[in-house]
Amino acid sequence: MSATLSRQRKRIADPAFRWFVTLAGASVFVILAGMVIRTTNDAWPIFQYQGFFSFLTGDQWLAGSSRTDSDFTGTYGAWPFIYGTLVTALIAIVIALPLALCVAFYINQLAPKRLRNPLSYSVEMLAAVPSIIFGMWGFFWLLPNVLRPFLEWLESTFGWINLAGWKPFEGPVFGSSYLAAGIVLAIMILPIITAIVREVIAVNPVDQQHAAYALGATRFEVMRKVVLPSSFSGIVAASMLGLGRAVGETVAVMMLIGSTKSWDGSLLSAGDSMAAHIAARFGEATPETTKALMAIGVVLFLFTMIINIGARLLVWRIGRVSGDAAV
Amino acid sequence: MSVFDVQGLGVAYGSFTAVKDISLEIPRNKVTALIGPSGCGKSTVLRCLNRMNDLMDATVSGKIIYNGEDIYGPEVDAAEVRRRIGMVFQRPNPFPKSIYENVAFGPRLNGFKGDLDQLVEESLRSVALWDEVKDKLDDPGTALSGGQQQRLCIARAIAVQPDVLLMDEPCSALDPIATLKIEDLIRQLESSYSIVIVTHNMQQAARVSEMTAFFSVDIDDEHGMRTGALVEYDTTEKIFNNPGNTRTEDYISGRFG
Amino acid sequence: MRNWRAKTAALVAVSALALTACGGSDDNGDNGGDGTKNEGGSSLSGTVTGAGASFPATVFQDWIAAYQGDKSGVTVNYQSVGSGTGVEQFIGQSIDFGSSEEYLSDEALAEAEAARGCPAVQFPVVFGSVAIAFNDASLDGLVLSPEVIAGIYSRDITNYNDPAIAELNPDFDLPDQDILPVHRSDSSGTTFVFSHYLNTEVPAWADAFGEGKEIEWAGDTIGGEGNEGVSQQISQNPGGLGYVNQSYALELGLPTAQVINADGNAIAPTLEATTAASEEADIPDTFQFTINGVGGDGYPIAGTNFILAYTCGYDDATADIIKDFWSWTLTEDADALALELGYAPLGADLKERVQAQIDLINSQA
Amino acid sequence: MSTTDTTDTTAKTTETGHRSLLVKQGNAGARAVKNRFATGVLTAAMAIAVVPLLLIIWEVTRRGIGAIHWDFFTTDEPSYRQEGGYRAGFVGTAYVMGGAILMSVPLGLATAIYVVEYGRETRAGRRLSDLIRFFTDVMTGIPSIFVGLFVYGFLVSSTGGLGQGFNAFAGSVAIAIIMLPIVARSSEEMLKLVPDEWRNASYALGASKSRTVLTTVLPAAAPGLATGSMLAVARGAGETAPLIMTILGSQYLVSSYFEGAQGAVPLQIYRGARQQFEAGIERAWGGALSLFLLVLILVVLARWLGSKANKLK
Repeated sequence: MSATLSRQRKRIADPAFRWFVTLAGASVFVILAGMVIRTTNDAWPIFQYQGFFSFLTGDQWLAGSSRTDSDFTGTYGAWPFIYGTLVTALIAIVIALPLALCVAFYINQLAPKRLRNPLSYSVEMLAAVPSIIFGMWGFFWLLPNVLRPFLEWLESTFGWINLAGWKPFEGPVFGSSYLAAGIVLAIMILPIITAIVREVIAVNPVDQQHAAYALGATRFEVMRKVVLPSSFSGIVAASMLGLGRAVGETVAVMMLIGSTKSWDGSLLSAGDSMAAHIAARFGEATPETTKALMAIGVVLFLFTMIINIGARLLVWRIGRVSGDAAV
Repeated sequence: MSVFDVQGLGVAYGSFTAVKDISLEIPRNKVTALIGPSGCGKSTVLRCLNRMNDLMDATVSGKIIYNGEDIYGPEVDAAEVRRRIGMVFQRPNPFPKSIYENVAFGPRLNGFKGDLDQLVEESLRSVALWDEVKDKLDDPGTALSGGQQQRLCIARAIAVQPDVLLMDEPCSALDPIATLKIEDLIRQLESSYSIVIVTHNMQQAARVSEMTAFFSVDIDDEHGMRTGALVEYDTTEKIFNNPGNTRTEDYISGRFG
Repeated sequence: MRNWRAKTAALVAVSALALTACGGSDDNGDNGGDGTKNEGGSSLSGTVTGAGASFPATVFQDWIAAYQGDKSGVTVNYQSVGSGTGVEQFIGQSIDFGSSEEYLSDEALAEAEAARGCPAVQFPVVFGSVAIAFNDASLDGLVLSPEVIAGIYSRDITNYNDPAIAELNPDFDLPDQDILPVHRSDSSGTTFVFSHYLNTEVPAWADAFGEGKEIEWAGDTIGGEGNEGVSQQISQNPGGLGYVNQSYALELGLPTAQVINADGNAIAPTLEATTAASEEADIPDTFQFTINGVGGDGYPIAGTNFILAYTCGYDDATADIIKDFWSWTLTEDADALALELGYAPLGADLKERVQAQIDLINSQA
Repeated sequence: MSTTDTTDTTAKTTETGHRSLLVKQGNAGARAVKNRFATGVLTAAMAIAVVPLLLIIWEVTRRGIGAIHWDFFTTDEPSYRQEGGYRAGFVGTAYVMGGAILMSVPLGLATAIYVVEYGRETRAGRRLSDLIRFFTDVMTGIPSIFVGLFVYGFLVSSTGGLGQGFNAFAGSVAIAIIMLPIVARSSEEMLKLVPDEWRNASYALGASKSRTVLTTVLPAAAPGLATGSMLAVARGAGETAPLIMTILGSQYLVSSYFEGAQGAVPLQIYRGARQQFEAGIERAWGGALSLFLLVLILVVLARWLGSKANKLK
């Protein structure tokens, strides 16, 4: 009697558990779809009013004050913010990725054994430090003490550079700038990327490294030709996570980018990013502006999608070539 | 004429002394087997012969004279040592690359300038793998069977044309048939290479080697220390038929406790 | 060290004076009413939540702390999330009261009424001003006219030795220094007060930039996030010039400009000047007003803050706290705190009118 | 290349007539130089990376240490210029994080269980797993401010939303959405590490799939799962932007979870750093320091659990 009962319970429990975890898995879609539908729905009147393409490419942003879904009075060209997001995130990843790779390899391959654990603990801890702390430190300490002199030096030394009309280091120097925000973002995402890359190369089979050493490979060659290729997908994933954080970072960028609604080729000039603009304007937004900010949010979301899809394709393509087992 | 002259070798990992006071001469172009119970330090000694122990933060004392030079000499580059003294590991460890690239890996590193295709073919032929894989050189090396993988690893090691081959229990992960094939291969390679093999399989040592070194563990109950030591080193025939030491005899005859 | 301590001390003295000045006319009317309310207040308990403008946040915070000090069980939670959010959340019913530098338009009032089912009330509670601050301490007291300020922010005037500035400051040894105008990068009531001032005083500004909580700034100006961000930008950039909340400039002891008002007087951003400005304002019955054309001794870049509440829909406990708290902010204790922090309290007449509005809260329940 | 010398063999042979180990063959010299150069670069990179991070720790500690004393944790902050502490923020953060953990950890764990244990069974399941994995990656990259906007529109706002108003629950939902993909992805990696032999052993004893997962796989992976969740908690606890739109903030202790605006440490830091009074600014740095220490504790705890996991293996 009790045996059949428990068997019965088992027969119910097993499918029930299966349904539960399947639903949980599907919840990701529900939440994501909910977010997309809800925000797109809110942003829709703005896209209709402005035109999606001109929303992306227009470089004038004037918030309007309509209280309804019609009679909009603003002009919504989000290009300056899109540009600012791209430039700062790019600066961040260009600085942080090579450094992160070096640091991860240093910790994993070069550091004295007894230092490895403390070092990787520290990296992990720093990866979890709230971005507001990076923002405060960047703005109150790094900007006046280090970045300003550095940017001034850049301007006076490389200000003349002119690449077919593009002057990356043209003055004047205000301190707050794309470059300042990018550098602080780089410092912020460095431990994030390092932590993951370190973990990825730590699980790289020691057997294979030893095989390469036994063939007379130098330490550098082992890293370059054995560890690096088979960690490729992990490194891409780490970079994408870092890039995602850089693209979506709000508080730190808001404090350092200088927030102007114009855009400029010079890395030393002030600009604005999508996430920072949303956060800075949300507090005083009229209903019309709120919809326009939602529209920026939707574009930001599309960005994350594109980055992730791009990463997937990259991992898949190069993974095939390099024989990366993790693909 | 010996290829290695090991003099008073001791290895410690941190405060743990793995082996101490090992001295033996390893003959050229012969197969030398290192046998003994687990923990006796035979693999540790093997890994010293091409400085693989450097990777494990081992402290090495004593000398290992290779062709008249101490491989732990201050000017000596470990990578150079390993280029001359190849190694095959316990578990087959091909790179996650194609069969061809696995074999070509070492020569490419060394800036090999000759006909790489030919070198790959020769290497694979000398481990009797060529006929099995010649039509699928682009397949991943990891797709081969365990025995094939191990032969691929041997091919990879000899493709850099080393002087010595070290083998760390090369058959322990293989089935009996694959094991026999590897043993055949070892005997064939003997004419061109000096081979040092670590094995826990005494029959294997008896089958493939001319010289055998028997290691055992010295247990210091007072300090709870277990240190590997060389008990006896002689021709394989003598070790197996007429050992000079009772510990060797106990081990060979299976009475070891 | 900063010299704000000294300034605060001076300020307290000033506020004491101001109190005795306006206290006389205040005694008879309101205090009696407040007395009865406070007796009822001893039985108050609960939490009310308000949100909105950051412009008066400093004084609101101290008011709440002082008000709650002798009333256990009562919590007034005010968050300075920005007046836009304050208004929207007020209309959206997610908070009990809102606050904004800009009065609610008839359209917004209608929307609020439709959402709640009864009219909303709005009333001013405090005045404040916006100071022009410099990087260079030697410029403290520099005289600027609205035209010059507009010229600086539209980048027509780019150097401190510009003839237009020199003309206003014959006694100043003006440095040859490029001006870097700093503005708020977040949308804010401070920007509204500042741009509203230029918009009403300088036609060229009105044509090019207009007014608002955020406007399209000229190129080569730079933004700072919050008052803190602006003051950091000012202090980090030689030649930096920016506008900040007066209470902020006072606390940090920033060097500030004197601004020429409608009567042609150069006025420093002091408390008396702000109080004077508030008395200049002509306030309609609807309380839909801005402070324009300040003359006399009044500092011209001044603004106010409106509290938004409903005439129905609160439970009794909540309504009692809202009414009791805002009535309390009209008392002398509250005035003293406001003055200490660099805000000007309402005059006696205005207080009576505001009390009438407060009494309307939840009256249609 | 300059060190390459194969002609001058007489001087470079050993007594036994062999080529000396000191003679670099072919490209060996260049390779050794490259190796040394790379070692230098890596070490320099490490130094460059460590400096700013040390500076951050130093600055946060220097400016924040003065604010941290007993009162900091037991009193509220009535006004920035007066004495006070971050009690409201700590309690609020505990409320918000408690709810967020209860929502995100079971859901994320179940998602990972689906992907690893059930999704591999069928073709359709594999495709669904791939999609789930892809979209969790997308979710990881979603800016937190976007999550805040969504939860505000969905739960808080009464114009078009559910009109719940600001409360700790809305904050929990937002933080849970941010934590969910982190928990799901890290749990997935941990579950994958459990060897199939263990699962098979459990099946061999007649256990059902759900029983195998619950009694064999999960306990085996538990320390690793805890590590992933801790790191997600560390990430969630520091979020600022979405909280502005969901819990609003409060300087005073709020005891209700579903009623009324709630405070949080990051919000108090954010507002405290933006105003003019020294005391409030110092407390903001103190808040930053305590957040930093909280993260430190979580990471050390996670690592400790992780090392226990390694010992099990």
